[in-house]
Amino acid sequence: MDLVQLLTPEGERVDHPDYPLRAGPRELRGLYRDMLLTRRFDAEAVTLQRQGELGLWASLLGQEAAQIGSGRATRPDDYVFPCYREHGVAWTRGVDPLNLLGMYRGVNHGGWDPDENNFHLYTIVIGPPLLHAVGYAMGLTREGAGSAVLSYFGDGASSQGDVAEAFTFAAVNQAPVVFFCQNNQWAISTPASHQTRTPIFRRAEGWGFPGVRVDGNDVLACLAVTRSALERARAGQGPTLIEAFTYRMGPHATSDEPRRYRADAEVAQWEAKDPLLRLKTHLLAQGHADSAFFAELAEEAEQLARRVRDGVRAMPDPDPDQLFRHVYVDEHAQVREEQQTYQAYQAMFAGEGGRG
Amino acid sequence: MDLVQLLTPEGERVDHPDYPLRAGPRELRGLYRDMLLTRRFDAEAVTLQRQGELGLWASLLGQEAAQIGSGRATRPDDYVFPCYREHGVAWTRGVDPLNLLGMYRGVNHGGWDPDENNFHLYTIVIGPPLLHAVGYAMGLTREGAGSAVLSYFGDGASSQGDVAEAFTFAAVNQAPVVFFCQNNQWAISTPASHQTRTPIFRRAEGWGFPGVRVDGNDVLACLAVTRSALERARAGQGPTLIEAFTYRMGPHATSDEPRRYRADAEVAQWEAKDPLLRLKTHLLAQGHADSAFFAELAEEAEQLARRVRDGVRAMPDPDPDQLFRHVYVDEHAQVREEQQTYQAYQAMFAGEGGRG
Amino acid sequence: MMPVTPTAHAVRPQERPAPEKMSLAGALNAALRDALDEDPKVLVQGEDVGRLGGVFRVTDGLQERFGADRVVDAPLAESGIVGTAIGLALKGFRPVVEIQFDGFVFPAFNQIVTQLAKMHARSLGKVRLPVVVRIPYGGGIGAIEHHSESPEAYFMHTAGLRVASPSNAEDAYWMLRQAIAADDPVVFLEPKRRYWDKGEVDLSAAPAPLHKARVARRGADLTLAAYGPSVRLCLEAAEAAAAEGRSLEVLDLRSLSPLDADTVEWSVKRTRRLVVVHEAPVFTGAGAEIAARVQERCFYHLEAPVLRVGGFHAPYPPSRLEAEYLPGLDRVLHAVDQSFAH
Amino acid sequence: MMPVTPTAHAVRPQERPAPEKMSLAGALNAALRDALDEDPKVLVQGEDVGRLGGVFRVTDGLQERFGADRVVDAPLAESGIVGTAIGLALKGFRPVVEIQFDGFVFPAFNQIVTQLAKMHARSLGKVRLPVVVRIPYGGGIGAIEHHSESPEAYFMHTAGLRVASPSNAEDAYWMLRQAIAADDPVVFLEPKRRYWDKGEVDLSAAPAPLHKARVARRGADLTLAAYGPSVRLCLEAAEAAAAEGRSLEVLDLRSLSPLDADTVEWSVKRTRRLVVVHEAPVFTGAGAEIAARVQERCFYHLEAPVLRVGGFHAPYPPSRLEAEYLPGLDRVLHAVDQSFAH
Ligand SMILES: Cc1ncc(C[n+]2csc(CCOP(=O)(O)OP(=O)(O)O)c2C)c(N)n1
Ligand SMILES: Cc1ncc(C[n+]2csc(CCOP(=O)(O)OP(=O)(O)O)c2C)c(N)n1
Ligand SMILES: [Mg+2]
Ligand SMILES: [Mg+2]
Repeated sequence: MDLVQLLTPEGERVDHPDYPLRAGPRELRGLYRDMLLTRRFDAEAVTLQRQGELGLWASLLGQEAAQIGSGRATRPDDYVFPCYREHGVAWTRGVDPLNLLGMYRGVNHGGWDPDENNFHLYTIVIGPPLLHAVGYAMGLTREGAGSAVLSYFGDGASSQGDVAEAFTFAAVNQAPVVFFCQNNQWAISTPASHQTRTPIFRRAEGWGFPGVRVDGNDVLACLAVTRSALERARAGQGPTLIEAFTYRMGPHATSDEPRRYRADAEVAQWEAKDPLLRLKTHLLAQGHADSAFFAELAEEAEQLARRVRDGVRAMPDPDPDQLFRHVYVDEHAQVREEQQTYQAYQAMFAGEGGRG
Repeated sequence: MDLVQLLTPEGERVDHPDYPLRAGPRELRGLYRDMLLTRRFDAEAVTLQRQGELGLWASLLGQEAAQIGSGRATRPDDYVFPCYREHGVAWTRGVDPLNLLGMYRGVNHGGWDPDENNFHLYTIVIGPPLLHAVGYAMGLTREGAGSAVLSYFGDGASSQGDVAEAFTFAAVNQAPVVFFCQNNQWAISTPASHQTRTPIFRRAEGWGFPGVRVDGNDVLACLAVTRSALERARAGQGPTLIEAFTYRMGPHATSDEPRRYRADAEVAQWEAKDPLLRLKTHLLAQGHADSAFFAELAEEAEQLARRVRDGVRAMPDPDPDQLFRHVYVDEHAQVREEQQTYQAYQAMFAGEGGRG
Repeated sequence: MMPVTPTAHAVRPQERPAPEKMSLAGALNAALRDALDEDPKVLVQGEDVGRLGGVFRVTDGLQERFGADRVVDAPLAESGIVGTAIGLALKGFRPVVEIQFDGFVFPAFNQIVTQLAKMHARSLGKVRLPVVVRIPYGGGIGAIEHHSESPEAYFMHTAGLRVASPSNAEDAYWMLRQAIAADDPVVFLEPKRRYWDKGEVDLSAAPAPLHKARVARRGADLTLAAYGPSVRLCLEAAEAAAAEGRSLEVLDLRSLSPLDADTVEWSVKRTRRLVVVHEAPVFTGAGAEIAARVQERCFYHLEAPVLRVGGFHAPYPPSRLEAEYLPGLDRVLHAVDQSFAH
Repeated sequence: MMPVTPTAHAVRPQERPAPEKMSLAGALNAALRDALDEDPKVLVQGEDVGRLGGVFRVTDGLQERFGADRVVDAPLAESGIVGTAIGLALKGFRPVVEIQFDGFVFPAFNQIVTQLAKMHARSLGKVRLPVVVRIPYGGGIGAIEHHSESPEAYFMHTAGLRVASPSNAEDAYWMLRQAIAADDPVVFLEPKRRYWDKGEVDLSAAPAPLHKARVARRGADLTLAAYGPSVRLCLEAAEAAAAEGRSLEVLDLRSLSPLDADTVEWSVKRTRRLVVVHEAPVFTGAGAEIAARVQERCFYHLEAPVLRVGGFHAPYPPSRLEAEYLPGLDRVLHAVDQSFAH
């Protein structure tokens, strides 16, 4: 199987002719830091969900390398379209982790300004955002901007018709977009083998653009392959499909019970390929990082977790008037009428403390 | 370009290692007869439309070989899912041509019994029938039937998400279905190059089943390639995608003005590849048919045209009660109520001859 | 007019013991199990319905019992799920497909509206598509976006579909059996926040045909019409109103297409007041049709206009606002007050 | 209540000559031309809109004039057309997409309902999607299946969308300009059987804001409310009724979401009778919402129930039956008679 790898599970650096990568100790430590902080943040979110602070959480555990590697390949002027699990990518874009928690807490449906970090809102419906990404890329071309778009999806998502249409529009428009599939082997309880009989990256051939499979637990390979694809896109050479072969170590979301459908042995097997572990081994073996670095990082992670914990707990419940406020940009008679009725209704009970 | 051909535009028989075909004079004459009668029927329909007997007609002119070749590859127990232009395929399934005209006349939306000839209703919406074909094929597998399904679509249709989903369901279920794309180069005014940058048959690779491009104006190649794919399907080896490279010689439909978007020279170029001409040349050169054969056939074609003409003119307008009759199998209060109101309303005017 | 029972097909209840206590989800599971058991042509297809037993466990244990060929874990593609179900129905199967959540039915909308709903008419009656599209719907479970919607009006407006929604365990069992037995396509809306509500299920006989409304509580002064998740709410409102001396009748519509307007008319002509309650946005929702129909049929009987209580003309909000968005006890009682104010 | 004009954006009519006579399709073409001309961010995308100029020639000549990058012949995939338009809007463009016929909007339904309609609210107002979805709709042109449908109710019920439909050339021009200028997504329904109707178009000023209804004919005895293709029908009915001494008021609703219920109320409170006419099936259609709203607002003014005339609860029939299916002059006048019989 053609799997691009630059760092083995044992932490050894290997070369790939198509994807040369020069990454110095600082950059390597930076990538490790990204992955560790993301993992810590993610774990905190799981805890917060258990404590009832969040309604749900979709953990990225195991996918840190795929997300940090690809996310770090972007430039500030690039634009990213995530699904709902791209917490690591958000991190690389500078999105405040607290922003990601709002929708899982139930105080908003996202609600950050996508243009602030060129990181679009999470989208729950599977399929649509890939077409948004392509449309955005078509816009970039029309503006003569030399930027690119990075669009995430999953192995399950690969079955949606919208994904194929996105490939079509991207191909015929030679749009500067990179499709990044995190094949984490599972779509809730459905194994990737129920979605496709061939490696997903091979889909690209049929549309006439390159497809490549990369070790999704190898942050360096993910970085190099995505960087190369983004450069291709920016240079006007059109789309690329990247399949990052990785694994969802946790449940689909906190509500899920993965033991109903997959064996512990499979999970254990993937634990050996842990994306953080291999980079840590490498850093230590090469003398690129010492125990002080890891200790400081652990402390930074705890600080992050604390900030997130406190931040979430302090998140106010939304103002009910928000129900009406952003349905339309401009005045809409039915919304106005319902808003007024609602306000009058609320006012009725204002003194009473009764029906509300 | 890898294009399977067994009969050149000059009428010469050539061999292809993967698609041996033994076709004696009788079979060859039969194929020619099928194509000629289909073409004559089609021309009559165009005339009937001009005379106002039909509201619209979608001519298959130029695609006779693709349709007759593939249609004649089916067995009676196979099942066919057409779009709206598969008049030649319908002919090979034994569907009365008059049945095809009902919807274009506006007296029904199809309305034949698909199970009578294992030929499904024409479907106007582009995309959905491919999934119906796959579902039917999944049903065949479950019944242990050794039959296959043949599903038609166009170059334009290849862009629809449903088509990709059909490939996915077919692949993961190893369903006994053959996808037959008539790439006639145009989707109304949109050239195939606006749908895809690669030959359509190559899509199949990404799903892990074979794709093949065949000369769509070569009835023998279409027959051989489709026969082989159907056999593969019946043997439980899963789907195949066939792209028949052909040309829509006429307008998209009678309402269309192709001169707005394509050059006469292009049309002329394809005239030289006429599917009937090349088989006729071959039949004559090989002495498989004489002028008496062609004269008789011409007479048969005129008879068919007459029968169709008379049949269409005699087609009664539908009974208004048909509006209500088949919305549901079982009683439905709103339909019943509207039907009764409508009948009472009609009765009001029955004597009057007034408002109706 | 005499209501007619939909053609009963393959509903042959076996001999069974006295009423059992089940959750609504459990009753649905039992209905699927019995349907799969009795008719080899019944199939279940959906995302995660097999090994996992569905995200709500409604299909729990079915794949184990009936095999992966009859309880099918489908690829993640709703158009494909419904589209292949249509093909399976053309081959003589009776597929029951699951859409994982209300908000994910829209990728299948084209197949449902242009194909599933129309093929019987298109074929002049020669083709039948006995497909059931099960959709857990409605809010109140604290979920994220697209997991709490009420899309019933889209389906009501689509001729060729039947639309039904049970409100309790017994109806859940029997209405699903009837939906599977029906030769028409049925959009079967399951009130997900009532999945865990328990009730008695008499497995020996169906309480009523699929298309009939049910009087859930008799009353004299005003009619509350609801379906699915809102029936329990209306019963609670009737209870509360009774304490204030008002006698509210509660209708459980059960079927939305057809709509049992006869029963609504019969009730309103007695009570002379009607409030319709549903979770879906009021604007061009089911309540609009009920109001339009009732003001026509009961023009001289109504003491007050038909009032509607439902969702706002806004996307379903984040869960911390859903209590404000959804009709609650107080909003229902307020509408009752308003009706009596006339 | 004071109606508020939607934010006027980029509608800067240049100096132009006196009213021109144009067909409705011609007016739409002029509106697209002027919008493309005035704002470089405006794009047109659809199947066959470029070289062919659209199957109805509404986009005739635009690609030649503005180039293939601004008038884009898209692949045959409606979800892709709307989905990429959303992406273009996110990048700051104002795409106007064409759905070739009413019946082909359903593959795009998921993008329209779950994305286009909801993204502004989802982003708490940070994202705006000024996308116009143009759909030639309605029957009466003798077409085959899926080419004559009226899907407006689906879009009305979807919060976040504006829905509008012009009935004449002048409105066609101005309403399309306003729709393109609006910062909300607009489903713009074009009455295809009126494409060839000619009318005066005053290019110097808009007759009314997008969301306002218009009194198409003043009358005293009964109100006919309609939109799009049915307005002309209602005017003909009013003319016929006048001969019998009945004075019918005709409202052209123009906008369906928002619905200008104020104007309807104002009219009905004078005439005391209302008949709503549209081509779409009556069941859970636009007329249901209008009836429900009017019986609530005008309860004490109505002399008769609000009546609805429209399509049947059946798929749009083959064209040789469409005259029976569509509301015609006689069915409208019959409803008027029925109203007066109360
Ligand atoms: C259109 C649609 N259908 C169904 C769902 C419900 N759903 C949420 S996540 C999921 C599985 C997604 O799998 P994959 O694409 O592999 O992404 P992953 O969750 O593994 O990151 C499903 C079925 C959805 N969100 N959208
Ligand atoms: C979903 C859908 N969108 C649009 C149309 C309108 N339409 C009818 S035929 C056609 C072109 C089809 O091209 P192709 O698939 O190549 O088939 P061909 O007509 O060439 O046989 C279009 C756009 C349709 N029928 N269905
Ligand atoms: Mg996955
Ligand atoms: Mg074509």
